[in-house]
Amino acid sequence: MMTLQFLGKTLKNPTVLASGILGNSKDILERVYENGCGLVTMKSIGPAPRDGHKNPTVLDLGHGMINAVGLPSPGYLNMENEWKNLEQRDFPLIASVYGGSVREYQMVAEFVCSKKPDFIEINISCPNSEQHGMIFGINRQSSHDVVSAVKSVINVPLIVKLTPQAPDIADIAKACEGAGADVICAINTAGPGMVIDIESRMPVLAFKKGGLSGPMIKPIAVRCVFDIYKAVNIPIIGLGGITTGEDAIEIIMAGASLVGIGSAVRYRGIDVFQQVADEMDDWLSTHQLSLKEIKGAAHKEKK
Amino acid sequence: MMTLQFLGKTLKNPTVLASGILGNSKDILERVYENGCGLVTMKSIGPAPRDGHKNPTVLDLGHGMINAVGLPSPGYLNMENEWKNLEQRDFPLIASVYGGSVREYQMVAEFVCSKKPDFIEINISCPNSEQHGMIFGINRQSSHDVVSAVKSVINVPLIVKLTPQAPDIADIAKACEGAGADVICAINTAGPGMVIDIESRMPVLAFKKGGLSGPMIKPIAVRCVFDIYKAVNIPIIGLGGITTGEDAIEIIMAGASLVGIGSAVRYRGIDVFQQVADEMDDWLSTHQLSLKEIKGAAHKEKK
Amino acid sequence: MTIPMTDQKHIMLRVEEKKMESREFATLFFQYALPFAPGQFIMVWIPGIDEKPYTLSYHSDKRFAITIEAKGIFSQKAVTLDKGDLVGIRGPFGKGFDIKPDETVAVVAGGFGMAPLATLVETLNKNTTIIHGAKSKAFLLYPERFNIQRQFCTDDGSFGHKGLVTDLLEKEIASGKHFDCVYTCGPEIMMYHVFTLCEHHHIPCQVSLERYMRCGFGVCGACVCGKQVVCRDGPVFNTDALRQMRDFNTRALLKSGKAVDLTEYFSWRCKS
Amino acid sequence: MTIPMTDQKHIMLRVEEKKMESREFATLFFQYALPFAPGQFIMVWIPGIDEKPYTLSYHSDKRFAITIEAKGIFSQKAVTLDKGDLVGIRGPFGKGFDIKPDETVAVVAGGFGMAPLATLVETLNKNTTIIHGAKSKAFLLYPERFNIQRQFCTDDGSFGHKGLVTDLLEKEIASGKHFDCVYTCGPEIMMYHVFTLCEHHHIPCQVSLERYMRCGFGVCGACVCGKQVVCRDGPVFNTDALRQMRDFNTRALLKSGKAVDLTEYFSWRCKS
Ligand SMILES: Cc1cc2nc3c(=O)[nH]c(=O)nc-3n(C[C@H](O)[C@H](O)[C@H](O)COP(=O)(O)OP(=O)(O)OC[C@H]3O[C@@H](n4cnc5c(N)ncnc54)[C@H](O)[C@@H]3O)c2cc1C
Ligand SMILES: Cc1cc2nc3c(=O)[nH]c(=O)nc-3n(C[C@H](O)[C@H](O)[C@H](O)COP(=O)(O)OP(=O)(O)OC[C@H]3O[C@@H](n4cnc5c(N)ncnc54)[C@H](O)[C@@H]3O)c2cc1C
Ligand SMILES: Cc1cc2nc3c(=O)[nH]c(=O)nc-3n(C[C@H](O)[C@H](O)[C@H](O)COP(=O)(O)O)c2cc1C
Ligand SMILES: Cc1cc2nc3c(=O)[nH]c(=O)nc-3n(C[C@H](O)[C@H](O)[C@H](O)COP(=O)(O)O)c2cc1C
Ligand code: FES
Ligand code: FES
Repeated sequence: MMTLQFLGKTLKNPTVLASGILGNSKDILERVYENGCGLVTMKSIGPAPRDGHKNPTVLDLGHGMINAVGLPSPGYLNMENEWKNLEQRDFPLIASVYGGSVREYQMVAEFVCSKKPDFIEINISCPNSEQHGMIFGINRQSSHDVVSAVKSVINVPLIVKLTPQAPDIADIAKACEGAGADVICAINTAGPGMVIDIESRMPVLAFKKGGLSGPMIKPIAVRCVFDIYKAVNIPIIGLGGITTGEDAIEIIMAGASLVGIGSAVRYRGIDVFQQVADEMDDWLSTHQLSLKEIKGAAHKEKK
Repeated sequence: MMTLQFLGKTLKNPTVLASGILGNSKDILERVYENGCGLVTMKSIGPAPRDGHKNPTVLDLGHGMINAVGLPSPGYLNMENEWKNLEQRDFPLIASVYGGSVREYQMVAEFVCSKKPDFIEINISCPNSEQHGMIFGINRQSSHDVVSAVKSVINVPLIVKLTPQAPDIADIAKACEGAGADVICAINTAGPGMVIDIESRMPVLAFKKGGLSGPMIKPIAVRCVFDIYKAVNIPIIGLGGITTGEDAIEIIMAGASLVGIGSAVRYRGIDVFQQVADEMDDWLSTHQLSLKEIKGAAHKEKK
Repeated sequence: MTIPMTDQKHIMLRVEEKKMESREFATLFFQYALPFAPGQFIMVWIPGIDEKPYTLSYHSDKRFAITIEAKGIFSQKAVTLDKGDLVGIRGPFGKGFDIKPDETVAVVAGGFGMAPLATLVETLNKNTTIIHGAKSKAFLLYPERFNIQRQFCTDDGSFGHKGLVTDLLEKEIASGKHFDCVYTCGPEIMMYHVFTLCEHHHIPCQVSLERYMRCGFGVCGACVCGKQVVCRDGPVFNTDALRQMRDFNTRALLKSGKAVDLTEYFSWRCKS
Repeated sequence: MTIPMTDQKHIMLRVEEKKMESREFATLFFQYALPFAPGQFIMVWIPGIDEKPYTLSYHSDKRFAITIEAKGIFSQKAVTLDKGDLVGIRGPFGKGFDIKPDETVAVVAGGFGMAPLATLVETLNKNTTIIHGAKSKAFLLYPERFNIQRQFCTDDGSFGHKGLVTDLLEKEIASGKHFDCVYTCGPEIMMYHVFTLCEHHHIPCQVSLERYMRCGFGVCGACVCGKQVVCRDGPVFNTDALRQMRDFNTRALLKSGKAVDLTEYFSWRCKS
């Protein structure tokens, strides 16, 4: 009943595994898929091998988490085995990529595209590296440039992942749409934040600052999707704190077509995807509504 | 033991009532003071009478709240009785002001200054009005302009209250310091966020979007204070999610001199000020430390 | 240290039953088990319209009701709601009446003030004196409710005694009847006179106040009255609190936060 | 729907006592009541250094300990910690051993693998067979602990049998001894051989795996091993899981997330 078409692909339901959550290998992506996920995303792939930051890198604050994993990546040229494994897959896949310059984004995306993922996502929104990602996502022009550069070298739909740190995220989304983006993914982690341990008088994260995720950022994610939906005509993957079927319905009413899930894996287990999909299904049938009917329903004025 | 000097005023402890929390009249400000608060702030005063938004305006999300009260104000010219009452006060007072233009900020602040508050705070960071406040606080130049305009017409110390929505809050703080600000207050509400009720398919807040406060924004507040402390030499009032003595110690270690408390009034009652002050006192004496010694202690590198 | 915090998202409910008490009073019933003590209130949100505080006028383990008088935009909309319509509620908020069993008490309601007092009356013993006044007969809420008899009065004499509730209360006291406590709700000026009368006779008093509200939980300051926060410290206040409350019967804040005298306050409320 | 969520901030503890087990092994004791089941682990943060997973090697209602082998930067720092030094812990995380009372079991430890097994051993009956091997005598952890006798072996013959733990286990099985379960921890290659031996003899097996970890609670993906998430589904895995785990004894992820064979993995671990 939840099966849907998304840019030419058939998805069994609208749940999406967020990038950086588990997605380190084909085996685990497959398990996530088997646990009810409609579309899985790989951990973001970078231009060169990178270890990420020292621990602590991920903390649970109770109402969400803070992380500064720091974009670890084998580097796009060092993943041949993984790509070989993924060739055999029977599930739809988003490959997420990042870079330190427009040229790097382009280089990585072009190469990754040759490995035939179903979608490519560019992460222009990660707060956890001094050089990578976010700087692009808070500026209209640089967002436009990186999107159009990547778009010109790939032949699968392009998803652009945005940061809520942009002073006007809808404006950035519009710039991305203008540059050829096929989908907007919102949001990456919020903040950034910092947690100081008062006994040792030290920031707990080794990188000091980290991005916030999980339930506490859901209102920010909903607002961003709401704003973006008003501004663009391409579909939106809504994520940020989605933990239950009701959360999923909420962000779809804000305007999302698909619903990303990350931190909730911590709170409900790896089968959170099936749980959320079932809860959505229940809610929709109780209300005798379809996904289509509720998309953007919170916009009384438009569409 | 906690008594401290702050820009020439003696405060009984470092707790500050955040603007917009209760501060609607002398009587209630006095009660907050009697309940242990070191320094109280009035609700932000605007250039003209303003009702604020329709309800719902304030919601508790459990790990914090969301509000779009919308800067209600009698308008600076319609508060004579209140000023008369406040003349008699025996507690230190911050008057918070906002405007829709540099000229309005200046006009309101100049008038308010004649009523002899101990400090004037300018709120250049409120997300809950289309025309007021936040626009100034996310831009270096406009922050500078409003601060120097206000500074030139008042003769009490000037506090500038910033928004975490600024892409680089430390940079804004520096601009304000350069323009003559005596104190930075960080942070105003975060986000903004939105909560949609899925049964009615409506954003719950009448203004749709609202600012986030309370425990969930504490990591953002701590990060902002940490960044600002590195950038400026004027004192900082740290606020955002401070609920316990340990929270207060944490934001002081990030670099705050005083500690603002707002939403915690909801979670612990009006005597939260006394509770937090006592808890700080306990922590400090257990650790045989003074406020001075822990200020900025999380900055191993500096100061 | 962990501070317990609970989500206060609206509970969305559909009107289960509607009863028109008169042309201007409607009672809306909801099937929901809400923990509640007489005197507490909830915030009622009509999506797309506004959100206002209401006390429960009926309460059981399984359902509750609010009774609304059609006045301004919100309440006029509220009385047109019907079975199946959706409202959101938050709460209950505030502190209710301090009820001591076996006391001999009087309940004094002014017109619509009977709504917040109704659930209180249902906990009281037969020995209770109830005085209920209104402009005219049509404004005497729940004429058939309660199994304790009421003394009625109206301004126009259309029902019961012609005159004020304080007349009747004074008569009771003069007749030698002893009251351990007087509970009252109604127009603030009426409550003030009840309070003054009680003070004169050294009778403890509990009044239920009303102010413009936003948050309902003691943060926004919209409802402050003297040093009291009506939504959290009240809405019910006792003699000790009232004696020190300099805004009682004198001042209230408009929506803008402007403090005005009560006449201006109510004329503002009339306009919107 | 409300999902229960609990804060996982570090619990900051000071070392209460330190015991050098040998030049390279130190046990740090902490006074804190930590809920814990044998096989679970905690994340240990040394402020300013790093944070790594450790199993508890001692556990009671009042205190617990971790035993650390000095290897890389972190563990070398950890063994120099002393009474009064501050560490932060998070956890416990993961699923421990599935323990069924009254079974006849064998515990097979390879060198340092005795640390995670020690609290398990303390719950087992006298009938348990314990086989403990190491490079040489100095690497045989807790030589005097437990009131169940151990069979020892070393690579160099410096203590007990000269040879491998699998030699001793095979001998026990050959002698006709029946085991309901074999628990093992040690180098992955050793655990693999123990598992293979058990498979051959149809004995259920539980092994405790180790992978690089970040979050400890199943989110970041650093520790994935085949379809399993070591920090959350494990670190203890049973026969059913091991049969399907294609990375067992073959592949592990480096810190960068790169999947490499185990030899490369351990040589990377040696460098840092
Ligand atoms: C704790 C609490 C409990 C309440 N319980 C109830 C209840 O059970 N039932 C109920 O109907 N209302 C109750 N109210 C009042 C309710 O919240 C609304 O104010 C009322 O329904 C009018 O709302 P409105 O928006 O329609 O009118 P408004 O737009 O606010 O005002 C229009 C009309 O309201 C009248 N009015 C408003 N406030 C007052 C006042 N304080 N005194 C006299 N007249 C006034 C004016 O005379 C005018 O006719 C309660 C208020 C509080 C604070
Ligand atoms: C669930 C779990 C429980 C653990 N429990 C304990 C424990 O109780 N006590 C304890 O000392 N350690 C334990 N570890 C290992 C511990 O987390 C660290 O990896 C170890 O202390 C080395 O850390 P390091 O940073 O000092 O060394 P690294 O910098 O990680 O590596 C340097 C050295 O470590 C050795 N090494 C690291 N990992 C392995 C490995 N997988 N196999 C063989 N050699 C390896 C290398 O040979 C090299 O000498 C556990 C790990 C996990 C995942
Ligand atoms: C531990 C962790 C690692 C993450 N790594 C990435 C990443 O590599 N690339 C990326 O685009 N987003 C990354 N994110 C962000 C998530 O994909 C997601 O946008 C964010 O966590 C909000 O969703 P959530 O609240 O459901 O977790 C990471 C998040 C977490 C918690
Ligand atoms: C209901 C409410 C009203 C507020 N009104 C104002 C205001 O008028 N002026 C202002 O500068 N900040 C206002 N704020 C922001 C607070 O002063 C404070 O910066 C913010 O809530 C973060 O602190 P907290 O987490 O302790 O609440 C308001 C906050 C809330 C919750
Ligand atoms: S309504 Fe907000 S303080 Fe009472
Ligand atoms: S350590 Fe993060 S998933 Fe296991």
